[in-house]
Amino acid sequence: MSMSTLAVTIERSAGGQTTFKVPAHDNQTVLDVVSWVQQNADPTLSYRFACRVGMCGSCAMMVNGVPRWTCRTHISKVLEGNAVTIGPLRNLPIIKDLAVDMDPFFDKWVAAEGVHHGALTRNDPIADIDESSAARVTANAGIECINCSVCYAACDTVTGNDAYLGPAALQRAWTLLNDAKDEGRVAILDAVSGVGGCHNCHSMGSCTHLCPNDLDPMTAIAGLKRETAKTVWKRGR
Amino acid sequence: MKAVINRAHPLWLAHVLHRLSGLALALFLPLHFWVLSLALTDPARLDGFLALTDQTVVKLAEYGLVFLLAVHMFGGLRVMAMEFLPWTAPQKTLAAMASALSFLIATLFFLQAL
Amino acid sequence: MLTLRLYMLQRITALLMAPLVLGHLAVMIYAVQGGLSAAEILGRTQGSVLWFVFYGLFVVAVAVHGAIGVRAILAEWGGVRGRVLEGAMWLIGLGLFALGARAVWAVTFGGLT
Amino acid sequence: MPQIDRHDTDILILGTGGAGLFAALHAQQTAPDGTRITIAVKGLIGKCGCTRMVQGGYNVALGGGDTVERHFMDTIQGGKWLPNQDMAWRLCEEAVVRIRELENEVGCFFDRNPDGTLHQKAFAGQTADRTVHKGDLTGIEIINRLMEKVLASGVEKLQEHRAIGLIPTRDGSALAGVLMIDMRTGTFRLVRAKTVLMATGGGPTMYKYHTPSGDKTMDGLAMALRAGLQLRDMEMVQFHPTGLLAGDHTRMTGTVLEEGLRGAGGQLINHAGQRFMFDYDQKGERATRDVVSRGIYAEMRKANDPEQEGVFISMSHLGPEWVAKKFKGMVKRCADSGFDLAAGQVEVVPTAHYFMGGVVVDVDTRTAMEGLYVAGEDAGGAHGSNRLGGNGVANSTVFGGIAGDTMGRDVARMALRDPDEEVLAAEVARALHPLTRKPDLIQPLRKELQDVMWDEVGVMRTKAGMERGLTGIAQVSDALMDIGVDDGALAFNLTWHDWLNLRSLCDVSQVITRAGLARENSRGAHFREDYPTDGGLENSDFTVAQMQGDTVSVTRAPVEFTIVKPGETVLPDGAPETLVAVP
Ligand SMILES: Cc1cc2nc3c(=O)[nH]c(=O)nc-3n(C[C@H](O)[C@H](O)[C@H](O)COP(=O)(O)OP(=O)(O)OC[C@H]3O[C@@H](n4cnc5c(N)ncnc54)[C@H](O)[C@@H]3O)c2cc1C
Ligand code: HEM
Ligand code: SF4
Ligand code: F3S
Ligand code: FES
Repeated sequence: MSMSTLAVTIERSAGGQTTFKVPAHDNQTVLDVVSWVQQNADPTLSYRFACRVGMCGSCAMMVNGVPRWTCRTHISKVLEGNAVTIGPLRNLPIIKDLAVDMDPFFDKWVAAEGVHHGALTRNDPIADIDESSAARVTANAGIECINCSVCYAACDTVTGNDAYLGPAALQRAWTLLNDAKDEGRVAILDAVSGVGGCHNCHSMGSCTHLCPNDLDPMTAIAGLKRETAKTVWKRGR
Repeated sequence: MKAVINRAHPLWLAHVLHRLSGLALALFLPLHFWVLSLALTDPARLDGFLALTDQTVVKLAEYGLVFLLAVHMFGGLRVMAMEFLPWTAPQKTLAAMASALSFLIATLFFLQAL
Repeated sequence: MLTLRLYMLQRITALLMAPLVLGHLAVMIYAVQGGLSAAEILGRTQGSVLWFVFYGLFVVAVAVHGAIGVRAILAEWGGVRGRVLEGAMWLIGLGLFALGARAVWAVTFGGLT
Repeated sequence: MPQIDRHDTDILILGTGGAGLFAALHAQQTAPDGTRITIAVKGLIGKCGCTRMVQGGYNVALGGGDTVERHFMDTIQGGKWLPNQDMAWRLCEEAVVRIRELENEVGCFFDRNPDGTLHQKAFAGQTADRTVHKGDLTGIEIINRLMEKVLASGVEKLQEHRAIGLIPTRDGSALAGVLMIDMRTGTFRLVRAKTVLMATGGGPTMYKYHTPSGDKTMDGLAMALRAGLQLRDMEMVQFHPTGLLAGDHTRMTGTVLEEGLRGAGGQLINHAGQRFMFDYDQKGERATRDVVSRGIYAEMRKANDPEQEGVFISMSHLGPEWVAKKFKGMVKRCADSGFDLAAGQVEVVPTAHYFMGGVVVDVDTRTAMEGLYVAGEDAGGAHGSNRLGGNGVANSTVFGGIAGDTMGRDVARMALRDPDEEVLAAEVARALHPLTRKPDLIQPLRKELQDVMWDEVGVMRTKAGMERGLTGIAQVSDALMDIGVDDGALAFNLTWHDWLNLRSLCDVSQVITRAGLARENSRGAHFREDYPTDGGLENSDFTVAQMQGDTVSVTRAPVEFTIVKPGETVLPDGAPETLVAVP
């Protein structure tokens, strides 16, 4: 990087935005830039992070209008000239500056029945599982979600429809539906068929396009659409 | 606006195109129906309208509408293929390309007919 | 704001329309050769039960499909919710159906007298 | 005094790592109906702390030749005979139940063998293939599943609530409640509870290079220290040999490059471009964490090049494509920060990883203070001088669950207690202190502390060094008391929390150093260049630090060999030394 300073514009909840001059370095991430501002230029700047290596999913922000995990986004990837604009994650209420309230995201996760429905207990042996079976492969495809909300912020359906459960929660439901250990099939199918359910997804694919872990919620949601559609024929609408 | 452009990608554009074409169709169809129903009330005026179709502007407009219908239909079939056919991503891309191609051929025919 | 039922209706009508639209386009390509006239259209369609069923189905499907489609757009882009949204959907659906039905009636059974 | 919001509950849990979340689930199972359970955490539920960052996996003996006895012996030997044996036994025994619970009740996915059984591998220092895992992202799987269970269970959530003080009753005999800052609003909240679990997860982030998540700053141990509790094994800081070195302006620095890289044949290269680990140990790069850390540290000291501090890990001889496939996550992570792990070399340093020391507890997680329970990385004893890879998350989930059970049972015979208002006022004043000083930058001081700890109380220690360390810590500590934070906007004020973080780190750093000075031998993670031998295993004792008045005193207590004595084993006669095929 030849530029010695970066022009970093940060959207503030107090209104407006501020541009800071931040020294440029090699190996600098977007989170590092934000941290530099808070540590050196404006001590009141609020943001959130924890693991700093892409595991906790708490550092997502809008970078030039695109939702990204900031701790794993190298600044050179997003610079336009030597400038970058950073704002709070879309589609979630702002607490302050760059920190948003993620509760709606997790409330929907739970509302999508995104929780294991087991029949076995700690007194039962661990069941054998064929990892190459089709169901397990499908379930496994979405398991590494770090619930970072990047897909949730990317999806315009979420923007337009506050009831929509969103890609991550639905992907979790799909994983559970394919998990041989899970006994919640009926509950899950009901949960994803309501007003905020999977049928609101327009296959825009922004979720899949931007998921930092290369997961594919769009395809998972399509799976839910198929499974729910089958129930229509079975129950006779 | 810049943010929206930064977020844009092919699938998303396909969605927007599909939505706009659907909306345009929904707005146009009532008009189309009204024109046709002139046959009931006033065949002469219907003929008047149809005569207009010889003019290039109207021809282009007609073409636009057929274009909308075709775009929307193939877009819709694409959406449904993605939803209902458990295809892999490359297969879907192939299918989308195939339908785009057939769409192109169809419109060429149509233009010729015009 | 789509539930499973609306979703299925929209998809089924879409599948139904696909061949109808292709058929319609094919006829148009064939028909427009040499220009269109009211007499020509009516000559083809008048009194034909086949055309009546063909366009009748199309109108029903379009009414249902379009209404649900516009509903989604109104909800997502227009922020419309609740009873207004339901009302708008029915209005659009019934409106499309009424206009369409009149047109189909016109070209198949109208102008006979 | 500012307004303090007061809130009551029955069971309060601090922290949402493996320990905190398991405690919440178990407390719900054992507590009487109607018991109020509240979970308070510095970040978001399940999205902070280190359990989520667990890569390698979870140690549990599940047969196939492996036994609880063998797991226990490995833990004792790995801990160089310092572990509390009853705790270590409980850990190994209960892990068997906990893994079934994780798989069957919580719904975790763990990797399988082709025949469908759980896949287990061996970390360095283990004599059986024992570590259950989900790829190399085991922690995400465990915490996500626990998190959703807890979120769905309807416990009361106090997110972004930072605990800052344990408030005892007037007579000091029991815990009345916990003082917190509601970080989102910047207001104080006192939560009284009949029982409180402290599971804030230690975290040696006072070192220049460290792996834990940013929210972990030893708050729990600093609070426990002030509350007069005994802390054991405080000199025991585990270093992971290969932390990423990317400069001090990036938070990526210090984060772990996984152990599997060395296991697979990764080579460590010094400044002269030569492999060096065979100079230190016959197992070369495959030696245990402490040995490799010291080897790297020695090379770094030899080269003493400020431009190029670390050594390099090189994988390319294994074939870049193979490396990129086998270590996909690591290669991508390095690439995201601008390094080519598959084909190039990546600069690495030892990095502070885990804290073995902690509050003295009994096997049921009870502490000397009625109403206070401690589990997970905050509790001392289970690991002694060294934690085996894979025993960390086993420890937090096992004892978290035990804590939940114990609190659920104890809560019926306990009542809410009235806090000592003087201690409360003092704790509030303590937190408000920086608001009365002139604002200045805090980061340079944190860096100073981190340099001091790394240089003087780090991988290799001496008396003289640690004494310099004490002076350095005191300087930072004093300087901190003169640095202020603007009191204009306390809502989500990270700078205020940076100050409080550094306060906790200074307090605990001092204890680490004093405990290090007290141990005049070398065991596990604690290496004294001036006392390089282990001092005789049969004479093992552990350090106990406690606040006395204004100063920290460190005493020593003999390890009780309640289950096995040095030189003996609980394995049956003729049991093979190891079940792991040597590579
Ligand atoms: C990168 C990395 C890799 C690891 N890999 C492994 C492995 O492969 N196998 C293994 O066994 N172990 C591993 N460990 C160790 C393991 O993560 C820990 O031993 C274990 O998870 C600790 O669990 P815990 O519940 O005690 O604490 P944590 O999971 O760290 O949770 C602590 C919680 O307390 C909260 N907290 C902190 N301070 C406060 C406060 N003041 N007020 C309120 N809440 C607070 C935190 O925000 C967090 O929620 C690894 C650690 C790291 C850092
Ligand atoms: C020719 C056959 C047609 C097919 C295969 C088709 C298919 C589809 C599909 C699959 C959708 C759902 C897309 C989504 O959820 O994102 C849709 C939406 C829609 N359709 Fe059609 N359609 C057809 C004809 C029509 C016609 C004639 C109209 C005119 C009224 C129309 C209007 C709409 C509208 C307004 C939408 C909503 C767009 C959106 O939500 O983004 N469609 N169509
Ligand atoms: S699916 Fe991907 S983008 Fe969405 S929350 Fe999970 S990890 Fe983040
Ligand atoms: S971006 Fe949204 S619309 Fe569907 S495919 Fe993804 S959830
Ligand atoms: S800080 Fe954890 S994912 Fe970025």
